[in-house]
Amino acid sequence: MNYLHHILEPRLLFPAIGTLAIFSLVFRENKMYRLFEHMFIGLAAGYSLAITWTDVLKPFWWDPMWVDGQWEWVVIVPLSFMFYAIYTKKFVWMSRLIFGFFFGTASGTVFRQFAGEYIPQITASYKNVFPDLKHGHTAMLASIPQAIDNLIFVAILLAVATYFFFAFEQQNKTVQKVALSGRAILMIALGAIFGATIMTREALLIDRMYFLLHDWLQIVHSAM
Amino acid sequence: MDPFILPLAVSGFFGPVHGHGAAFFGKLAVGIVAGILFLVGLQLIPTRLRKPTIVFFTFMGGLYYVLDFFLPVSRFEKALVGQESFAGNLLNVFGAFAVGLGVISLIGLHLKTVSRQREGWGFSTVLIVSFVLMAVFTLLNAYHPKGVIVPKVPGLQTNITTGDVFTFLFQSGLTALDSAMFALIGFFIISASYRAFRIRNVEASMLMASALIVMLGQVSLGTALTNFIPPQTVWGNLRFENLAQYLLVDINTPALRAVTFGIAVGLLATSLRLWLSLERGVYFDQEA
Amino acid sequence: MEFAYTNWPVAYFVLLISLVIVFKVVTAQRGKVPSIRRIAGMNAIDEAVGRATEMGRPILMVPGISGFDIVTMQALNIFGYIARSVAKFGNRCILPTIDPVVTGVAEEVLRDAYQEAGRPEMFNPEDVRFLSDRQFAFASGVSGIISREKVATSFLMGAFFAESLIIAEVGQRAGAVQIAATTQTTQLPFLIATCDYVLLGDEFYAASAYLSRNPTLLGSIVGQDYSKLLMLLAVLIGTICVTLLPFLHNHFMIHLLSYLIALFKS
Amino acid sequence: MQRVDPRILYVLLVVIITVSLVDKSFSLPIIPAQQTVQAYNTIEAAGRENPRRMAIVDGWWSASTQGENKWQTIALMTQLMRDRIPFAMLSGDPQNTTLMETIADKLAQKYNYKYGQDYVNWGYKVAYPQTLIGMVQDIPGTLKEDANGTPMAKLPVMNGVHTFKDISVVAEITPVSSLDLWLGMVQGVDHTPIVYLPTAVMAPEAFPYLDSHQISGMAIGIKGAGDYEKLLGMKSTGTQISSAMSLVYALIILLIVVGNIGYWADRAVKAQQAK
Repeated sequence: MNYLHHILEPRLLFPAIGTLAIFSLVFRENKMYRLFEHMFIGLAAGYSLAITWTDVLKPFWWDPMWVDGQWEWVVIVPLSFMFYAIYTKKFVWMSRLIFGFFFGTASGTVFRQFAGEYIPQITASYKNVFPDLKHGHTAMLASIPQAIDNLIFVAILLAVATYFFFAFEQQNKTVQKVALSGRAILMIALGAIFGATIMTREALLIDRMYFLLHDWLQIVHSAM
Repeated sequence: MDPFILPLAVSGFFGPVHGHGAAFFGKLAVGIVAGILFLVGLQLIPTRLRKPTIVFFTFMGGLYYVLDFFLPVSRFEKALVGQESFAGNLLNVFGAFAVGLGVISLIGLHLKTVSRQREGWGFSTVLIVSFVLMAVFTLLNAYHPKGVIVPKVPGLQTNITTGDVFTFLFQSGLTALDSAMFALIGFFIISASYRAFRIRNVEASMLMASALIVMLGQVSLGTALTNFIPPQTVWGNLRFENLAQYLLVDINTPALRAVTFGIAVGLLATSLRLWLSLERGVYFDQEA
Repeated sequence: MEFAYTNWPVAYFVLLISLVIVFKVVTAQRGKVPSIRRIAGMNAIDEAVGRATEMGRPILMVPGISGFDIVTMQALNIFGYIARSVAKFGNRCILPTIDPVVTGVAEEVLRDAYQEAGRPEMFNPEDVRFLSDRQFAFASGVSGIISREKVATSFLMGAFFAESLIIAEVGQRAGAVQIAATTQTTQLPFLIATCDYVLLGDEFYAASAYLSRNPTLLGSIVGQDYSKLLMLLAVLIGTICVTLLPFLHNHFMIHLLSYLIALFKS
Repeated sequence: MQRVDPRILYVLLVVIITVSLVDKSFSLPIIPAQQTVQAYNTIEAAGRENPRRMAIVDGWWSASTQGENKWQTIALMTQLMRDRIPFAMLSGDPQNTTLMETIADKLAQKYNYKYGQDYVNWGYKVAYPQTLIGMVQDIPGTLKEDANGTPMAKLPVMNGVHTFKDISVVAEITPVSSLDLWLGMVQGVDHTPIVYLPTAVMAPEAFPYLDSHQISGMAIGIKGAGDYEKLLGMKSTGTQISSAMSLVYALIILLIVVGNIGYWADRAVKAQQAK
């Protein structure tokens, strides 16, 4: 009985069954999975609806309007009708207007993103591709591997980039060769990512198994 | 004061109203009427001018951020940089009002399924119930976390509060299912690698080779295989962990950076086309 | 004069790139329509759509999980073109979304597509479904749809993250033909492992031009190529400067090169 | 042979993990990776030079990555307590501060560490970068009080701790790119040694810093935790999970080999039939 106690403890039992139900998807889509899938989506939707109020609307709309008296905020209410105009025939074009406006803002922010996120990657690619000759023999020898690495870096960057030109005619045999080798190098890079990701992903699975075996069933006992 | 309301803000009329007197509600009414008038005004625009109107508003939407990026701070401090957080909030709030679109789409579909007793309506009921429960208790938890749901009875150590119910729904429900779903990848990555890493062609074999090396560089098995190589010599570079590091750092970085350049430019180009309505894409090309 | 983006050369560089793209777009609209190289996987689209119709099963379109932004819009654009041929075949598209606004836009994109194909009656608003704004809840919902609706073809295009493997592997198991494209390079290996065709990198942005063959988009692609060329030139110049610097004695040259290097340092 | 039903693979996977978790006696030989040894030695050195100088354990992980980071944290704190190095916990994630304190409190009983005397929880900082900038100038002045609201002055462990010059080593346990802050503001300024314990996916970004000695060691993911326990001469959950991981890897590698053999066998057969 004492043994059953922790197994029947709702705060362990429920997530445990949920975990098993979700895992069962790997064998076949089944009623248990479907049940918890629907529960999952319901909970998620309920949560996001609630925090839309608590985290966005209350602090940034309701309080400024109702508490601080910035009554202009109320204008948004009628204007937000434009979102829901898609459900009408007569006003549907207004939804295009508001969506257009939002995609306009999304586009506007991209300039800064481009400057802040991507330009630095250009500057980060400035590499010294020649060994250091000024500080004596040993310094030169020491700097050779780095120089070679940097040379390889630039070469790979250019080769891969070559593959991604679409409009320029790639009739030239050498260009084609470079582009193809670029694609091949890209595959090596992607393979490396694949390999590097496995551990973190499996760690998550093992952690869930640990929850089932240690926390719930308590057939695994640990130092902690 | 916000620039979107700035022009008239000068006159006291648009200043904040304190207390919830007639003045306050009067102005709320004014605001709502103004909004409705704006909508009516839009509807009065002749059909052939609707497309240009959409183009105009799309442009205006982007304009603020573009100016904010390109114009000198010194001159436009207040009007631009000073307003970034306000603009952000305004868009968040406005966007938040669209949340109904999601709810209508999701809950609407499942309500229909239930009402018409379509196949699987039982599941839809579960979805709706858990939706309502979660929404209600998240709000209750935000306002009265200590509110009592089930009073203390024999067999219960303490009484159950709204906070407890929320914690259960959130921790044992949402969070648990989240991590369970995430953990599925642990299964799928196995079958994916089993299928993917066949030496069908040069590319596949390269993908496989580098993945294998990196994997071996991460576990004792790999370390064991190349442990005979003294780490400090030149040959030390051939130890799996070092090969893996070489692939992940010296090959990966330039290769992915080249890809990123393309993606960055594509992003910029697409936003330009959208912002300036150069797009002859499906959506914005429609005669509204 | 101080600039909003304090590093003004960067601002000018962005401006330059933007102008190049716009210029190419405009010249293309004026009738100088360029051609672009074939993109592996694009040709498979019609075939995949046809197959689904023969099997009498629906087609799945997932526009990524990055909410309403440019990447998603591009994905919806591609889907718009695909949906036209789907509509011609008289088949269904199921389009799950992770964002309310995207739900609205997607609904209109598909409605338009079916309208243009002259099959408005074929479009069912219920097929555009907002599932969840939560990554893995969304993934679980999409997996459910794939298994239950017996999807025959699925297009995964946009910004995908860890969930890409879940969605693609479930699709693979359901025997769907899968064509994917993502801006998240770290997800490419998993899509390559599970999908039949994968568009790499900015092939995602070239796809709509390739499908539509319309001048604006083709012109834009040319502009993008020139812009990429500019960025690579910047890298080369920078590299040459950094390499030459130690060997220079002429002060003017040193200053010039240091300036060129500093140009983009933000 | 090459068309093995994936479900069989999944069953294999579950069995492997279960066995290696349930059977305590079971564990594969662990050979610590270079960078883990470096990390371990850095802490050892700190303990030798001046055992009473404080170390900082900076955590950014939450429940979602505890599969890796929890065991790293346990191993690291065990070493600190074994070497009697006083330490402070700092969190860049709201969940993290409770998770880390629970671990510390549990271990404290075993190594009779006293809160406030041998270790302290500085808590979760919302404006993390600003806090760090402030700490570079004056640690107690910036933090004012610990996670439980006790003023710094009232905590014996804080005696003589003013700036990062008084900190012997910083351990960064994280699933996100939080390292840069510390490199720029702390390591760059006071050359405080930093050991890095990231999740496996985060590791690649950090290798360059390892080569440039900006970080003095790195224990990567669950393998790092296992290595660490090996170096500590203990055999706990980290070791078990680590060897579970090794087995999973072995399975994958085996599958790749088998898959290829099967694939080529099939092709050979088909070639035969073609003739």
